[in-house]
Amino acid sequence: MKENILIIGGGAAGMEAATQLKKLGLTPIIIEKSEALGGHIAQWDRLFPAFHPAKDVVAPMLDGVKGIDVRLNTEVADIQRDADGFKAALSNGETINAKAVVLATGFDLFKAERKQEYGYGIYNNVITSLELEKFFRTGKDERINNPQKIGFVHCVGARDVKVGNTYCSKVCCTTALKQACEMKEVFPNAEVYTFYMDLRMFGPGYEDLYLKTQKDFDVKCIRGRVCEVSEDMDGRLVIKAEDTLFGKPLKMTLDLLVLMCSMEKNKSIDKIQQQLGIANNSDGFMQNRDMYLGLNGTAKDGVFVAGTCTAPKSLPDTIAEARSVAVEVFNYINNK
Amino acid sequence: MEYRFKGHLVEELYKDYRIKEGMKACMNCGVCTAVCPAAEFYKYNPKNIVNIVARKNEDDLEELLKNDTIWYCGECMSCVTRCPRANAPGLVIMALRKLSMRSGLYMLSEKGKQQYVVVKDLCSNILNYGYCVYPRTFDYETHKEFGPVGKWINDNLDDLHARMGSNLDGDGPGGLRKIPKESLDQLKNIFDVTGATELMEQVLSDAHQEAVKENLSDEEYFMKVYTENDWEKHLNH
Amino acid sequence: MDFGFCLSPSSHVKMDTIDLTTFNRLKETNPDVNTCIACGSCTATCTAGNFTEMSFRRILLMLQRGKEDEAKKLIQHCMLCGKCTLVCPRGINIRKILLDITR
Amino acid sequence: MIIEGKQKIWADYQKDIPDDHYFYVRSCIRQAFWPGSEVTFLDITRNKLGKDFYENPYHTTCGGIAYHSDTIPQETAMTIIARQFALMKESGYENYVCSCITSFGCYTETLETWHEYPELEAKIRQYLWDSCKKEFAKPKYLAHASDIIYKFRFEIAKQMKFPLVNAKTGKPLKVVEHIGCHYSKMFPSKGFGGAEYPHVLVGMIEAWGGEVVDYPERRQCCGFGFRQYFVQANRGYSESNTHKKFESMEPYEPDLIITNCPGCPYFLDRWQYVIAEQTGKTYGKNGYGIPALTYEEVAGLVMGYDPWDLGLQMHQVAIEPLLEKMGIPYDPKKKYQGLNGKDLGQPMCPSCIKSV
Repeated sequence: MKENILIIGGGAAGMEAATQLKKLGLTPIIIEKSEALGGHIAQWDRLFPAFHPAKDVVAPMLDGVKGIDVRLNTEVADIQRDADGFKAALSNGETINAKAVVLATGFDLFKAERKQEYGYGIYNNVITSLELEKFFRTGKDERINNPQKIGFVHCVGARDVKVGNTYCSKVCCTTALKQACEMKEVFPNAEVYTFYMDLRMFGPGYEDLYLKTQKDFDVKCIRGRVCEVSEDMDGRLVIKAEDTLFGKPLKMTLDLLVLMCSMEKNKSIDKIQQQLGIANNSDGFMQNRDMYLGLNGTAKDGVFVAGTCTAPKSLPDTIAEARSVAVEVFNYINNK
Repeated sequence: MEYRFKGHLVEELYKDYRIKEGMKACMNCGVCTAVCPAAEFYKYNPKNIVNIVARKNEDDLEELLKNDTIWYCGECMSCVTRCPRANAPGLVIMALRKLSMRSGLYMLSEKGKQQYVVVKDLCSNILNYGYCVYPRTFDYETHKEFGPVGKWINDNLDDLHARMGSNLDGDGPGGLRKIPKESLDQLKNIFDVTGATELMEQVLSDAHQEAVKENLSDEEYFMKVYTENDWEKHLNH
Repeated sequence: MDFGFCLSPSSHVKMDTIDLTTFNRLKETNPDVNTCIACGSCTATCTAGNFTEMSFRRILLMLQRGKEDEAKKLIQHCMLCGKCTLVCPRGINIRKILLDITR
Repeated sequence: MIIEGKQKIWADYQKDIPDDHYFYVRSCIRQAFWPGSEVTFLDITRNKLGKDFYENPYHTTCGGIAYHSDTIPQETAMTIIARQFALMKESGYENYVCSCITSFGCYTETLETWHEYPELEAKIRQYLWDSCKKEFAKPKYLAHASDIIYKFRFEIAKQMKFPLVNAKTGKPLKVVEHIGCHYSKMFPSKGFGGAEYPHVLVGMIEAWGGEVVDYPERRQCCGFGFRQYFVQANRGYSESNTHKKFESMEPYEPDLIITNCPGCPYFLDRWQYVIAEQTGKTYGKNGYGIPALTYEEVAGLVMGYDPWDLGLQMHQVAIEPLLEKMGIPYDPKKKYQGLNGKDLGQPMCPSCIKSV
């Protein structure tokens, strides 16, 4: 009998899990709510730490899922457990039976306007990291007008009780330094500043990126969280922070401010998550079985998780989890 | 040096509800200092203060309480809006100031000693008139910034308030009405029951002793504290 | 009229107007000045730092914030023992930079 | 500037307050410095809008200024507040409105702290009983008096005689809004519009025809700082903060400043005089200052109250250029008169900033 595995989400985690499950002889089915596979990473231009084009990673992943059953523009409307596993009603009216479910539902980007003091959506020249990445991809953004002074704000929507996110979003530090370097490439005469609290360069080659950012790109990293942004007569941005290493408050005028938005759990999946009985962890992401040996498992039999639905993760972390979830599902099916 | 609560400063400080409310954990992001009006014009850094309080070290706390630093804050509470850890440095300062006064350590700093001026003015206004600010005790000579208009207002206080429709020192409702004796008595009782009288008397007595030590009358000492300003020392160059 | 008080100068580091000539000149001959991560190893090991405010990481920051005079005042405490250079995790040739600043 | 972004925030930060039957408590500073403002507020709400605003003669200061000058313990301030709440209960009211922003902050802080620490509320209840033999009920609704004018800003606009418009050019006046720090900085949800882009004064400016000026130091404190003003030695702090704000708003050439805290207009007014004396600089046109008015004064002006009934002669910064811009008739002779035309003499002229 065909062993259907329902994979909710067609981003990096979903695609890679599907590819591996197929290789293991199972029948993955990807349900993707948007019109294309690829998820967030497909909107990215280049990847840290080595400025690798994102499409060079996404393309092989897309190749991998060729021949796999993919439903685009489709959501799971309802899911119930039955004697054989799960029965999912899709938004297109179809019903799918599956032995196991993999939640690869990913993240939402923090809505920058919630951090009101940074003036996103109010002051014209405040943009998000995602919008900057789009600019790198397309070369177009009317707000980016040969800026001579550019600032990056770390931890927007992360490490912040006031917005309800106490966690570190993990990838924003490295992304900020990558984007800061790229801005120097596009605008060599610009002065580029990043405002950080801790630079969390946790992966291979990341610390080298930091060094390169300082030495080769002359990006100035200032330790202090931006406290407020306002607009002057000319539409330029006035920002304030404490230069905490210097111990004094600091004020400067910028042409462009980029907010490094954190990851939050993708909330569009809340109903299905509830039906499956998967709780949230204290950070509001999905709770996996445990954070060491039960990374891909959940409290519920037959329900698995992979990627950023459980916590902010880098792309390599996500791919590793997608591969391990395939093994977990394979063992689960075979031991039944 | 001997002072009240010696060896128990930390314990005493952490009894204050404003510490319970305002002191969680700090990650040194500097947002409070960045937004702080006092940090711009004084040698002041609220982040550093929150860190000392978090350390719970008796010696460090003693040092803080006898320093000018805790007296620079203007209690605008701008820091409270922004702290990403939901601390309230402004409330922490209020708890520190209270302990500095109760312990007596406030008398060791120029800015701390000024509590005599504010306690004397504000508490007597409340107890005598039922107002924090009462125009008859707010004179031009010690407030030159009133400007010529302020001086004119002071010189014509009764006429002007009558013109504006105030009920200055009158019975019944209205602006600047005479607060009934019954209400003033109740304010005094509240002061007695809640510890304000004790604190006030302590501050007045500390100041008196200091005045005697410096061979000044209470009035002379008041004016000294009111005007003394080692300006350069307080600036954050 | 004497009011008994006056305007106080702002302590803000005004990044829009600071003078970075010295730092930029230094950077040309010593690109390493950019790579400090403010770990404090130099200050912790500094012989002079035990008795004075001497701190190399702070001197670098002062130069980057346009406080050249203050930086030069601090450098006077340096005894050129070179221990800082030994401990710097980023391999910055601190001793040479200190000499270059005063040159 | 993208106004829609602010509008979204304003829609999110609306609070529910009733439109009638309030227990009104006064502000020490407003009564002392801007007596015409409280008179005007009560006249507008009671007589122009037909609402019930009751004042109990037994109410006192809330102690807020003393509390924030660190001269009385938190428990004392809370018990004084509890006593005011008891008076409200005795008078048969459950909606509480205060004239002072420091008070509003103290009331909010007190209610929130009691909510968090019920044992503290119980302690204060006991203190109130021991000291006054009174029992209090917490207000059902707490409002600042500017919230009331905000709520009725369109009704006021209907009775408007002189909009915030330059009568000669027909252009809207450029208005700076300055919110008292303790309005919503501690508890953003307690203020109309929140803490970052408060709408309480912006709403009035818009409803009455003015154009809002958003400048870089908009959110900064006026510099009062309690002990930083009450002790002469510290006043440089207070003056410097106001100076910073004026330097920041100057390029926008604002016509006036509207405030909701009673202290801010005093400092924004008087420090302009001191700055002019000390540095020779003025921030209005032709050697004048920029008038810093209370919201009651602005409401009164647009509704056609006589400027001298509002008490605009109590500002150091001359008001006449603004009156002329708005086309408001005034009698210069009456500016310095008492009741029944009594001659009260005239203030001296400052050496720098123009006063008439």
